[in-house]
Amino acid sequence: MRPVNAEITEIIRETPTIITLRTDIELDAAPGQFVMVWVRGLDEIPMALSHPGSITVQRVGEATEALSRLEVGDSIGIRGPFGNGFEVKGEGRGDGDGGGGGNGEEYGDEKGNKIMVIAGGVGGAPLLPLAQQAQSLGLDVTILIGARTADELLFEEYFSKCGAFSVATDDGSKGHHGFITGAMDQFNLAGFDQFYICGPELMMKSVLDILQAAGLEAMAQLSLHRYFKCGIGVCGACTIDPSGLRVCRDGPVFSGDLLIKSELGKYHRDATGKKIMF
Amino acid sequence: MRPVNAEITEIIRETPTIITLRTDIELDAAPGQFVMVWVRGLDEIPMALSHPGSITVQRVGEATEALSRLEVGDSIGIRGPFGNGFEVKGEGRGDGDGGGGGNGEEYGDEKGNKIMVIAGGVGGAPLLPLAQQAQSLGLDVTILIGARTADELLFEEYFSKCGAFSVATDDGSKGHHGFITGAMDQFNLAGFDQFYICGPELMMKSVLDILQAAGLEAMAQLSLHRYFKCGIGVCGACTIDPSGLRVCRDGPVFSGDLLIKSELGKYHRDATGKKIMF
Amino acid sequence: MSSTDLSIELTGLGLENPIILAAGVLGTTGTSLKRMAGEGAGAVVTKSIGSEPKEGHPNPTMLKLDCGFLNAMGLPNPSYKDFRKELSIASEGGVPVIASVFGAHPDEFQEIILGLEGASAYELNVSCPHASGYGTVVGTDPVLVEEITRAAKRTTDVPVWVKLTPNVTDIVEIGEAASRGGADAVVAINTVRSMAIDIHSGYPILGNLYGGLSGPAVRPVAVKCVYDLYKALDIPVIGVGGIGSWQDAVEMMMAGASAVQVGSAVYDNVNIFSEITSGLSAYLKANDHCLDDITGLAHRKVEQ
Amino acid sequence: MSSTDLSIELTGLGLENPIILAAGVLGTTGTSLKRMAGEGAGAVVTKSIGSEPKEGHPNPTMLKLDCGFLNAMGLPNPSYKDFRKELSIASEGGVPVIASVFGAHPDEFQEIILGLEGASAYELNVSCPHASGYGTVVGTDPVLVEEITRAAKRTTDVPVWVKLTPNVTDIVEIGEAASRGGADAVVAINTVRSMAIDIHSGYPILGNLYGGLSGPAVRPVAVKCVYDLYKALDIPVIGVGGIGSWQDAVEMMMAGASAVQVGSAVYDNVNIFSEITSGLSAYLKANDHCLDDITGLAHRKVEQ
Ligand SMILES: Cc1cc2nc3c(=O)[nH]c(=O)nc-3n(C[C@H](O)[C@H](O)[C@H](O)COP(=O)(O)OP(=O)(O)OC[C@H]3O[C@@H](n4cnc5c(N)ncnc54)[C@H](O)[C@@H]3O)c2cc1C
Ligand SMILES: Cc1cc2nc3c(=O)[nH]c(=O)nc-3n(C[C@H](O)[C@H](O)[C@H](O)COP(=O)(O)OP(=O)(O)OC[C@H]3O[C@@H](n4cnc5c(N)ncnc54)[C@H](O)[C@@H]3O)c2cc1C
Ligand SMILES: Cc1cc2nc3c(=O)[nH]c(=O)nc-3n(C[C@H](O)[C@H](O)[C@H](O)COP(=O)(O)O)c2cc1C
Ligand SMILES: Cc1cc2nc3c(=O)[nH]c(=O)nc-3n(C[C@H](O)[C@H](O)[C@H](O)COP(=O)(O)O)c2cc1C
Ligand code: FES
Ligand code: FES
Repeated sequence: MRPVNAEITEIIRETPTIITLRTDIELDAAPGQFVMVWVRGLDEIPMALSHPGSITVQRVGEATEALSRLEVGDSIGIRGPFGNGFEVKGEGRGDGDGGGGGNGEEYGDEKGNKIMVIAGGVGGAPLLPLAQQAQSLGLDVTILIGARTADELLFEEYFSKCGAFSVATDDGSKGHHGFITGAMDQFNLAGFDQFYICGPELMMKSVLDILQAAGLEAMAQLSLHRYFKCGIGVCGACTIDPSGLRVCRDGPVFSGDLLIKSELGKYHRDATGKKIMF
Repeated sequence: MRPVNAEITEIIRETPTIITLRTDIELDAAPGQFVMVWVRGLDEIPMALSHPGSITVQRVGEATEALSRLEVGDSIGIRGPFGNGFEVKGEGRGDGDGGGGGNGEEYGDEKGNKIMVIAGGVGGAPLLPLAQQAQSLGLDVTILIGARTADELLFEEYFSKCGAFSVATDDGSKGHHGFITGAMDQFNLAGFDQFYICGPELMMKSVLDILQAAGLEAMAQLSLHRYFKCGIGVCGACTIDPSGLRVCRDGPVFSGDLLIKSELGKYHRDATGKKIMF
Repeated sequence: MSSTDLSIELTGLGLENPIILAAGVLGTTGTSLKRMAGEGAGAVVTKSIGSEPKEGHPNPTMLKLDCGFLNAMGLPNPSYKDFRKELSIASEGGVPVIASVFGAHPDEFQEIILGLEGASAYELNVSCPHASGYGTVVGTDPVLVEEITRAAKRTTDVPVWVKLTPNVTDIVEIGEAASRGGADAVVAINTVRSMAIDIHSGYPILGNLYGGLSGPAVRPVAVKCVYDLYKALDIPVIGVGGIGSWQDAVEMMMAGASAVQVGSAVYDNVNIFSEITSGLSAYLKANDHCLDDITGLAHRKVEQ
Repeated sequence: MSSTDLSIELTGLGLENPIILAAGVLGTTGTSLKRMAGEGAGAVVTKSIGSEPKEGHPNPTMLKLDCGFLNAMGLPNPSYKDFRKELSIASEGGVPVIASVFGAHPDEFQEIILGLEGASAYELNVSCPHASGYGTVVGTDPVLVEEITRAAKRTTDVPVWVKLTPNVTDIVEIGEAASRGGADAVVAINTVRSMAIDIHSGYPILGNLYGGLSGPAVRPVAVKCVYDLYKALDIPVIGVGGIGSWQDAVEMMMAGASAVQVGSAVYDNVNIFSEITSGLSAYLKANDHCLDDITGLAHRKVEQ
């Protein structure tokens, strides 16, 4: 598909470094699926959909900087939605729709009702629609969001309406003082049926280590970030070791038991394909 | 579409110059639609379907000669069905399906029930399935077939089962002695609701002239023969004057009132596009 | 100029709209060309006409593939002597009639142009096999293209367009040759060298064994050629290849086309001309653009 | 040879089947190549590797069009120094691993081949911009292609394949140059020069402005190139371009391909290799053919 033209209809300043761009298009996407956002004449980068017509962008470099400078009425090109998205499992839905990186196990009435959503920084972007969907399906949702500092907590207000809600900040300016992993201590992890995680890779690795220690890695779904070129599963830029799976197509959401045996937290690759150690 | 492979399953010797090739394919075609028959390595020529899986071929030149030499188990390539086909109008069917070169007038219960089928030589090929369909729809079918001589009468047996049936031969060896137009005299043409005609062009022209004299040209559907190249309405080899309509796509079946004002019976064009007078 | 006005001046010809019937498609007879004018074409190009009658290649001559069409008609035509009458009938359509002519050398082009007087313009189809060259066509040789163009220009006062083949290492080199020869416009592209084989028998399907690809499959190829030609030349570029919708026409114009030609898409619908012009007109109106705004726009965006 | 046996000997390499992963597609890492071997590829070709790390062109680098794919990756690669490890991981896949290498001159090819020791064969991607030529690529110059091939052959004892671009006036001329240089096989075709423009903004979509067309749209082009190369050359031709089904593979083989490569079709299904091999195997069995019967069959039919 060629990029669809999306006109910016509203710009929401979420944190000092993060904005949400609302557009005039609506995509039928599962939470966790992404789009390729074309800043014309500059670059095209992957972005989760934080809402059927919105992306939530953290300023980190040239393209995100350019996105942050857009005004209402400007437009961008959008290809997608792509990738698999999170699989939401709960009594409310037995249809398995929404793809999913997890295994295909059936969840009975007793299981799948209690989920934990763990979002670090802009990782909240794909997790907000997930949390909202889970809540509307009647699941028991617990949310942990973390950031460097209180100002940078993303979607605090929205998330807090989706279920039990805790925050962690590195500098202690709000909630748990320290990494989000510390905030997990207060919960009986074994009481949860599924964990949904997105954030900086080392944070995801720490969270997954904790879950593995509790034997729960297979119940985790994590949205991975790798350098995307084609975004449609052909070029191979985004494959991960040792499975050779494509983050853009077989992912970006993978189950924890797959990732625990992967390059996660060890290295990723740059645009040349060279390994960059974390 | 690429040619479909059709294997000859049966060869029926219809007349000294005409054979029917039955094949292992079945096409969902309206009576009067045609296929492009590919004699591999030689030529591809248009042929009506005399049955969903059969063509009926008169030996007139290289390609038809080659077709006549085929044996059971040999195969040909078939593209199609193409063209519009005859429109069968009768009380049994109000759906208008089957395309049709005629006008779109509605026929009431009283009208459209009495049809005349006029076949000259191998022109019987597209008209047999038409007569059979008309009969099965409960129409009152009258059939006139003509040929040079009795041996060359095509589908005599099949046609005779479809309704009232007369023959004409140029040499008088059977039926009316003389052209088929002579055999039309015995009928009250005004009592018919539709005329279906296929045969040599000058015969079709004579028939149409008679119908025009009776003011019935708009009730005639004639299947025209022109030199086809592409067969799919793009190249323009088969267009007729003055309408510019394509015989392969807008036809091969046209209504008599369109053809009476056309090049019919005056000229056709050869493979170069040059006019050849009749 | 109101934004829904699609009329253009192209190499001195006035066209009511920039959507032109391409050569070799429904252009065998005068009445067929007239019919296409009636379907809304802004101008029509005839079948390519030569100096002697030609039957063309044996059938199959054309095939619909998944993504386009493959054809090897073999330039069938009754020669200019017999086509003259068709040309004057075509003119009754009320739109410019461009005579497509082909030959193997400059003299032959001149002979045909003289024999086909009365055309609004001539389109030189340089896709004829090179008389001296083995297996190549005239249009791959810049020297010959320049000579042929110059000869044509000397022969007639009406505009001369040169239709380019994409089957060359560098289409710009050929376009520049045409331009040096005095061409009023270049037309790009002719079909892309291709082949299809019947897997049931192993036979190449076309009577000529191979042929040229047209339709949607070649549009991205044509867009690139038009883009490069627009960049290099000072004369108008007429875009052709796979156009079947107003969006396709807009893309080709943004690449640099002053007008476009439509060939294979008549397969879907002979009314394609009106369909494209009304879509184009609505697009221009909605965006408050005129045609000049979009022709070559991609170049202006890139330079920004 | 039983009719369902798909194993072939190709330039001295034993392949369990003739369906090969094409260069630049899911070939960036050793494990990705291993995965494709596991999906049934008879051999795998790596991403093209150069002498220095290259990020490639800015995004968008690839686009799905109606009839194919447009890409301009810009040969991103970590250089042979970093790719060596990937190559040895790829070898664990149990099928031949062909290293695709690119450079601007013979020395560069030699350096990379030496640096990537251990490949089962080398595929020379001569699509790199010509160092001295302006705007052209190495693969359009027969002299340079011959030199590069000869240099590569001098450097290694394993087979050398030369991958050809279709963006030339005469691909056979380039194929002959490769053959003279000692190539063990030619691979045809690389992508077809193309472009797409965003009609909403006028911007060319690809970061590199233009790129190469692959997928179904180019299959008829590839079939013609393979047909011509098979006719002219004595070395095997490996067919690539738009193959996405066993029927497509059969057509390409009938044109003259001893083996085929599959690139873009992994988009639909990474299991495409097993899918094609099982279809091919069933076809051969049903027709009581072996692979040799169909390779080049179109030529034998035409000569009849
Ligand atoms: C599936 C997925 C979903 C994402 N969702 C979001 C989101 O919702 N919100 C958000 O702010 N960010 C998201 N990102 C990250 C976002 O794509 C990068 O922050 C962005 O590409 C940075 O581009 P830049 O030009 O501003 O930075 P640069 O200066 O170019 O690069 C900074 C870093 O961003 C990453 N990056 C750059 N280009 C790409 C690329 N083409 N593909 C992947 N990573 C790249 C690299 O790690 C690089 O080191 C997502 C990434 C992926 C893979
Ligand atoms: C719509 C249509 C349906 C037809 N149905 C039948 C049928 O059911 N049975 C049948 O026997 N014949 C049918 N014909 C006629 C048949 O196509 C010709 O008899 C056949 O093409 C002759 O080919 P040849 O090589 O044997 O003869 P040639 O020696 O090549 O030519 C003899 C004459 O056949 C005609 N012809 C040749 N090639 C073509 C062509 N490509 N397209 C059209 N006409 C051609 C020309 O008038 C030519 O003068 C039909 C024709 C058309 C247009
Ligand atoms: C059946 C057919 C016949 C053609 N004949 C000619 C011709 O005689 N002269 C010519 O210059 N181009 C000829 N062409 C090429 C078209 O004019 C056009 O350049 C090409 O088909 C690409 O445009 P399209 O994709 O819109 O068809 C022919 C194309 C087709 C499909
Ligand atoms: C995303 C992508 C990247 C490619 N990269 C390379 C490359 O690095 N080297 C090369 O020789 N060919 C490369 N190609 C060309 C393919 O190997 C192949 O020749 C072409 O795509 C036609 O085959 P297909 O239609 O099966 O894709 C690439 C193609 C694609 C689609
Ligand atoms: S980015 Fe190309 S395969 Fe994932
Ligand atoms: S035969 Fe080509 S248009 Fe009818």
